[in-house]
Amino acid sequence: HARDSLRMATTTSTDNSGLLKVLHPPFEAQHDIRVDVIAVGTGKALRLGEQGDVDIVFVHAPDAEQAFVEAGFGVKRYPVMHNDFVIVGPEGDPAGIGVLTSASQALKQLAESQAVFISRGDDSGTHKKEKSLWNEAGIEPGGDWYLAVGQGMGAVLKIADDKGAYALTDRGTYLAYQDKIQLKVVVEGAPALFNPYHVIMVNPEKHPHVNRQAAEAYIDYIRSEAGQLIIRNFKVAGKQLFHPDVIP
Amino acid sequence: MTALYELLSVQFAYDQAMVLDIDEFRVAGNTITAITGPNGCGKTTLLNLLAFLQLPDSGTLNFRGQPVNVSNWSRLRKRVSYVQQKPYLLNMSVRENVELGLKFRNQPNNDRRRRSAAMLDDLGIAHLAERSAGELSGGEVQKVAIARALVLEPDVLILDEPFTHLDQRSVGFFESLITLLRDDRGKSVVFTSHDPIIAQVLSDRIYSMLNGRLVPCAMTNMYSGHVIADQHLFASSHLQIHIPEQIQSGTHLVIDPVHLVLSRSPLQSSMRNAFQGRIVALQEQSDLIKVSIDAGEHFQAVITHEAMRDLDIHFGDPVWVSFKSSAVHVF
Amino acid sequence: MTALYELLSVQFAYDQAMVLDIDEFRVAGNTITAITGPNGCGKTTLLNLLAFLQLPDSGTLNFRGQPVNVSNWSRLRKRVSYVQQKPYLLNMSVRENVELGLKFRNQPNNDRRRRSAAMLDDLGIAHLAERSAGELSGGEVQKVAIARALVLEPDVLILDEPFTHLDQRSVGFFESLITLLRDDRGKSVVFTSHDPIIAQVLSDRIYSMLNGRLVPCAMTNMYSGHVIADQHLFASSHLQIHIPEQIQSGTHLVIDPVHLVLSRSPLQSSMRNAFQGRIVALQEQSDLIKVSIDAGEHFQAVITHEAMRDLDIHFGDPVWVSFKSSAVHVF
Amino acid sequence: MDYFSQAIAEALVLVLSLDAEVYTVVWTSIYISILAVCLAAVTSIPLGIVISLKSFPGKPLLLQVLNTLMALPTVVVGLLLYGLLTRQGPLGELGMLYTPLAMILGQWILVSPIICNLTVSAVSSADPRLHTTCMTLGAGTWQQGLVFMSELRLGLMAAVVAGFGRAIGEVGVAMMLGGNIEGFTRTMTTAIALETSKGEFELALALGMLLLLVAFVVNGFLFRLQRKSR
Amino acid sequence: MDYFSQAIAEALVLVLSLDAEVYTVVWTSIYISILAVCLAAVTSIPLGIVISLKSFPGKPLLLQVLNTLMALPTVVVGLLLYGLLTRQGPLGELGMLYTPLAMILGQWILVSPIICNLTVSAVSSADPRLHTTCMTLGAGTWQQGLVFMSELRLGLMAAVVAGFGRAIGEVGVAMMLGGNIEGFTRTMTTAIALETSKGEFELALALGMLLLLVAFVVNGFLFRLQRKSR
Ligand SMILES: Nc1ncnc2c1ncn2[C@@H]1O[C@H](COP(=O)(O)OP(=O)(O)OP(=O)(O)O)[C@@H](O)[C@H]1O
Ligand SMILES: Nc1ncnc2c1ncn2[C@@H]1O[C@H](COP(=O)(O)OP(=O)(O)OP(=O)(O)O)[C@@H](O)[C@H]1O
Ligand SMILES: [Mg+2]
Ligand SMILES: [Mg+2]
Repeated sequence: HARDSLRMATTTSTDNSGLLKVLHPPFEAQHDIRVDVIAVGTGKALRLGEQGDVDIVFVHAPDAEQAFVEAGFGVKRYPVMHNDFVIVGPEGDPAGIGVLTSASQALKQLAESQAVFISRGDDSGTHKKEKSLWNEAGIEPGGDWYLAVGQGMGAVLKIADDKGAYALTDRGTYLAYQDKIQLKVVVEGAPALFNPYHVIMVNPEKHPHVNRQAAEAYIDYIRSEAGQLIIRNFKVAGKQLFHPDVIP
Repeated sequence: MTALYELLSVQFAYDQAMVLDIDEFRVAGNTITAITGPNGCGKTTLLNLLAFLQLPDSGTLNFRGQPVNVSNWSRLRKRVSYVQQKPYLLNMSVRENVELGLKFRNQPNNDRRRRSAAMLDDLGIAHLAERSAGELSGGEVQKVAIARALVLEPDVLILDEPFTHLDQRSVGFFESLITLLRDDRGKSVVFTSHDPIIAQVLSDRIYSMLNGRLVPCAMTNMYSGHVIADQHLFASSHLQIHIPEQIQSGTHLVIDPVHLVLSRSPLQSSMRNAFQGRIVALQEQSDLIKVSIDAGEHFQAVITHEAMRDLDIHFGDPVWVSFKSSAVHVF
Repeated sequence: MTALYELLSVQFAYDQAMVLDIDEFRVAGNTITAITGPNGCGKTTLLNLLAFLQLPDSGTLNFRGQPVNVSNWSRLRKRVSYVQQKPYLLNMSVRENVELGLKFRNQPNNDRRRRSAAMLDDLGIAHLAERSAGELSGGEVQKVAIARALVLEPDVLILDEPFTHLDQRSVGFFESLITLLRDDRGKSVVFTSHDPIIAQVLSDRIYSMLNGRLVPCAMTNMYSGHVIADQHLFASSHLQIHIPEQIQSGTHLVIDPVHLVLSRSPLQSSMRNAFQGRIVALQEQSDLIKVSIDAGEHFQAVITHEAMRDLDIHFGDPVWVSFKSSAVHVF
Repeated sequence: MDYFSQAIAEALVLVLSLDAEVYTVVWTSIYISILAVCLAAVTSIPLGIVISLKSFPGKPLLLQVLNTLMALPTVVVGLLLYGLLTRQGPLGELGMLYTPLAMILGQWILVSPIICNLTVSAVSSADPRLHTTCMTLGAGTWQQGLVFMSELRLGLMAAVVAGFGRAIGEVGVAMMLGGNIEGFTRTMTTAIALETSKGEFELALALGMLLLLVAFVVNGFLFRLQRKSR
Repeated sequence: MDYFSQAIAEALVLVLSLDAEVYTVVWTSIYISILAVCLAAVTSIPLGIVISLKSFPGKPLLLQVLNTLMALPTVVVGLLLYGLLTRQGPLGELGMLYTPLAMILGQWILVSPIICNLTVSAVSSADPRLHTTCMTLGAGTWQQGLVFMSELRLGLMAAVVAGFGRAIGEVGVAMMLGGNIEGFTRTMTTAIALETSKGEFELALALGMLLLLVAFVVNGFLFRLQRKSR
């Protein structure tokens, strides 16, 4: 492929939402750069950056990102957008957590009622968020009611649906799966459920072959007015999925 | 009594090539039948039919008066044993090979053991019982295959060139065994052989095959040549033989040894064919003597000891061979 | 001149069982050597050594004076052709099978074509050339295997029971072909056969094998029994035969047919053995006559036409058979 | 080569620690794949023998279809069975989804074409006299099948070993139908996939080595079985 | 059965629409797996023949190892090659990661044990006289190998078909080493995995059907090739 290319590692949820499909073509046309998207789990995406196999990473795991940059693998984190996590559960909310406004309170109640909870269990951004919520609630989850399935978000929703269980999910994936499952949002809007996305260029000093020019152009683009507007206008099932961080 | 086998207008072809074309062929029960003929004439194919491995393309194949077809042939197969021309032993021990047919007939284990051991003993290969079938010599394989067929004590035994790879002692043993099966056990045997002497000595009936057709006589006196139609003669490379008037064509001529008449001087008789030759071999065979005469072509005649004495003929003597034109087959 | 093959103190075993135990065995060039012996005596194993398919466990195997070993045997293999006891045809056409060895020798394509076509023509199987090897009769397979070996025009031809499955006409043809190879082309042939007559007629030398040991004579007059040591006698089921004093044990006794002396009355001579019998078969064989005598055991002697005339013996006549005790082999 | 040496070190730790969790995962892998392969062998070897011995119209087509089924991606098998076993699906009432049983079913479907095809190939390559010998000895259909199995045991064992390799090494079915539930349906392969997605490549590789070790032991066992049956 | 009928409908749409994107994905799958299988056949068939004809110390062990390698999970092959091809790895400079070449390499490693083992099994099941006949006719090592290939073509074709099924149906290598980059390294299987993770199960299943269709056509082609070579 003769064209210049930019390799980006991102999380499956970002790619699956379909956002990148509308976000990238204007950039690719403008700079004559092809963006090769490698969609994997958050942990793997950061690892690929660490190894220098990609030029840029686009993920949502603030603590891990922090560590990534501090270790010198990445140059700088740029906020791009955010959305939120929600807790979903079976219709009728048998555990009765919907009335609570604090996410950790809701989880605490779940644990007490022994309602089945499906965990990603894969160290992904979502899983890390879940763990921090349990931490806040002062609970070490475990037992028959707590199933760690080690799979992607979609699969977790399917399993939760099959078992009539609760789960923590990003809103994007939930919207994508909404038609296929019976689960309903039971807890949302709590500040703890904030889900920010950052883009990080892999450190060219560590990995000299990193396509610095393209990566910088991309960061500029995604944080430009044009890029941010595309993010704001992107809708799934008539609903806005992501909220841009640079423009209001 | 109905015949054991009856084949009427049977034809069989591989792909396009017609391999069997038999007008009429019957095998009587409690007899030994030999089939000889040149390579590729169809002997094995015929035996495959008799062993119910294949069905004729057309015509009728009856076994004990019952037509053979796909619905009954697998049942009928249990009444015959077939030693194929190149027997296949399974990759197990000799004993297990011999017991296989008994196992298929659900014989109890100890019965199988006893019968296979006895059979291996009879055939002088008891020492091979626990050997793996892959570690046998050519003749040993042949013996095991014969044992595997015999142990089933079938009504009919079908053997395709059973004496190949066997040493002389074993050939002699199997010859007497086959005779014994007919005489003492009332069994029937059909076998093929390229050895005309074995065929002659052993069988009640000999058939010769050529190009898929059966001729009911030995191949011993067979000559190739052509028919000179308007003179009612058959010209072989060395002789001209009178043949029946109705025969118009053919490339082979056969005379049954028993129809040959020997004499010290030419005979005044109705026999149209008479040739002078010299005795080049004499061989005692059961109660008979086989005489070979070189008269341009080689003739083989079979006579009794008394006839031999009366005629007073000796090895190397000149002798006349005569036969009727109706004693010949042309095909 | 060095011998073609020379085997000295050669032993060979499968697993534990000793199968070959040969003190000394030489094959001269430009000769035909026949090997006979009962099933499982080791004939095929010996031929495997001669064809360089296997090496002796111990002892020396020389080919034209050169020791055979793993470093040169694959090269030497190109100088011999071997028709195995149960030849394997590859799953391709008959012509391709026959051409295979030539292909391995990198003969050009048109040369291969020409030679294979000529060979198939010679053996009378030209019509099979394009047939698939899987669709042949038993005898046809044998002919193709022989053709595949002959087309290579090797110095040495090794044939394991080459006449099995062949019809009489083909046997005759191959017999003359083998003689021709020796007489006109200076080739050597080693073959095995269970037919003592073929072995006798065809070969310059006959070896008999028993339990892995080679005895340089025909198996024709072989008797089993036991040695009565202190009396220097060998007792077969029907006769007691004088043997050399030094022989202490053995279960088989063999007498070479040429050492048998025939007479109308008992001879006053140094020959310790003399038995009376009756002539039961006479057979002309090239320039000689084979005489079978029944004297309790069957003896086969070979005499000239003149001897026959002088003796004035006839079929059925009583006759005396005499031989020296040193003419027997016991083992 | 830090990557590989670290993986080897982690593999050693895994094997030596005898961690109960690791043990559960290994055992789940083993019993599920062995049961699936047994099921596939019992169904597909006889089927393969029958197919290759009988001649019927459409046989070449059937063989081509069987060959094609060897290309079934594991995920597709997972999707197919998911469609049947999901709560909404025709067999949803059974509640089999996300259980070892569902995984066994899926691997059975996955492995059957492999064993069936290789059986057909073994039978077709067999000496044609095997069939006629059985017939002349009067074997019934079942008896003949047993003889073929014993006679072709080398080829059939290769088929079973190939099938076992496929089963224990596959991840799509285990993931889709088992759900990778810790302590219940997590197998070595789903654990590998999980660690890979976490970016724990060395640990994943170490698990892969463990898996090969397990397969090695099972194959050794199969070999011994085969040699005994001689 | 809405699920399945919808999947079939989507499969029809996929096939009939002749969408350039779908076409690219199909073509990527085909050429990568065919090249990988050719590579594996060329290397592993001769290897398998040599292994089974020679006897040497450690042969049973080697055979057991080869059997074990059939259990290699695709992801593990991916991880192994990743360790070599990553920028930090020994071959990182080549920049082969996330290219079709890396996928071909990975599938080659994946398929080779299968073809090699099935070759060994075919040779071991062959009539022992095949070997001695070659020797008596004076075949050199290479010539003998060629004869074996032609004589055992049935069994070897089964090995190649099994290998092809494995290659075109696998996803781990394609995902790890190809990266599922749209228009470049996306194959039918990675597309199926992607759609599955998106929850587009019907579309994923439809892609699976398309894959089987493609495999069916390729196998038909192989069959014709084999019949011609008779
Ligand atoms: N499977 C087959 N397909 C096609 N032709 C065949 C097949 N088997 C045999 N033939 C042909 O049919 C003819 C008869 O074969 P058959 O085996 O019956 O001969 P045969 O008399 O037994 O010969 P032989 O004495 O050599 O054993 C031969 O010309 C042979 O080439
Ligand atoms: N592969 C083998 N493994 C073990 N023993 C064998 C093997 N092949 C042959 N034998 C044994 O070695 C002995 C000699 O066998 P060989 O084949 O040389 O005999 P033969 O003289 O050719 O017999 P035949 O006349 O039956 O062909 C026999 O006892 C046989 O059982
Ligand atoms: Mg025949
Ligand atoms: Mg032999």
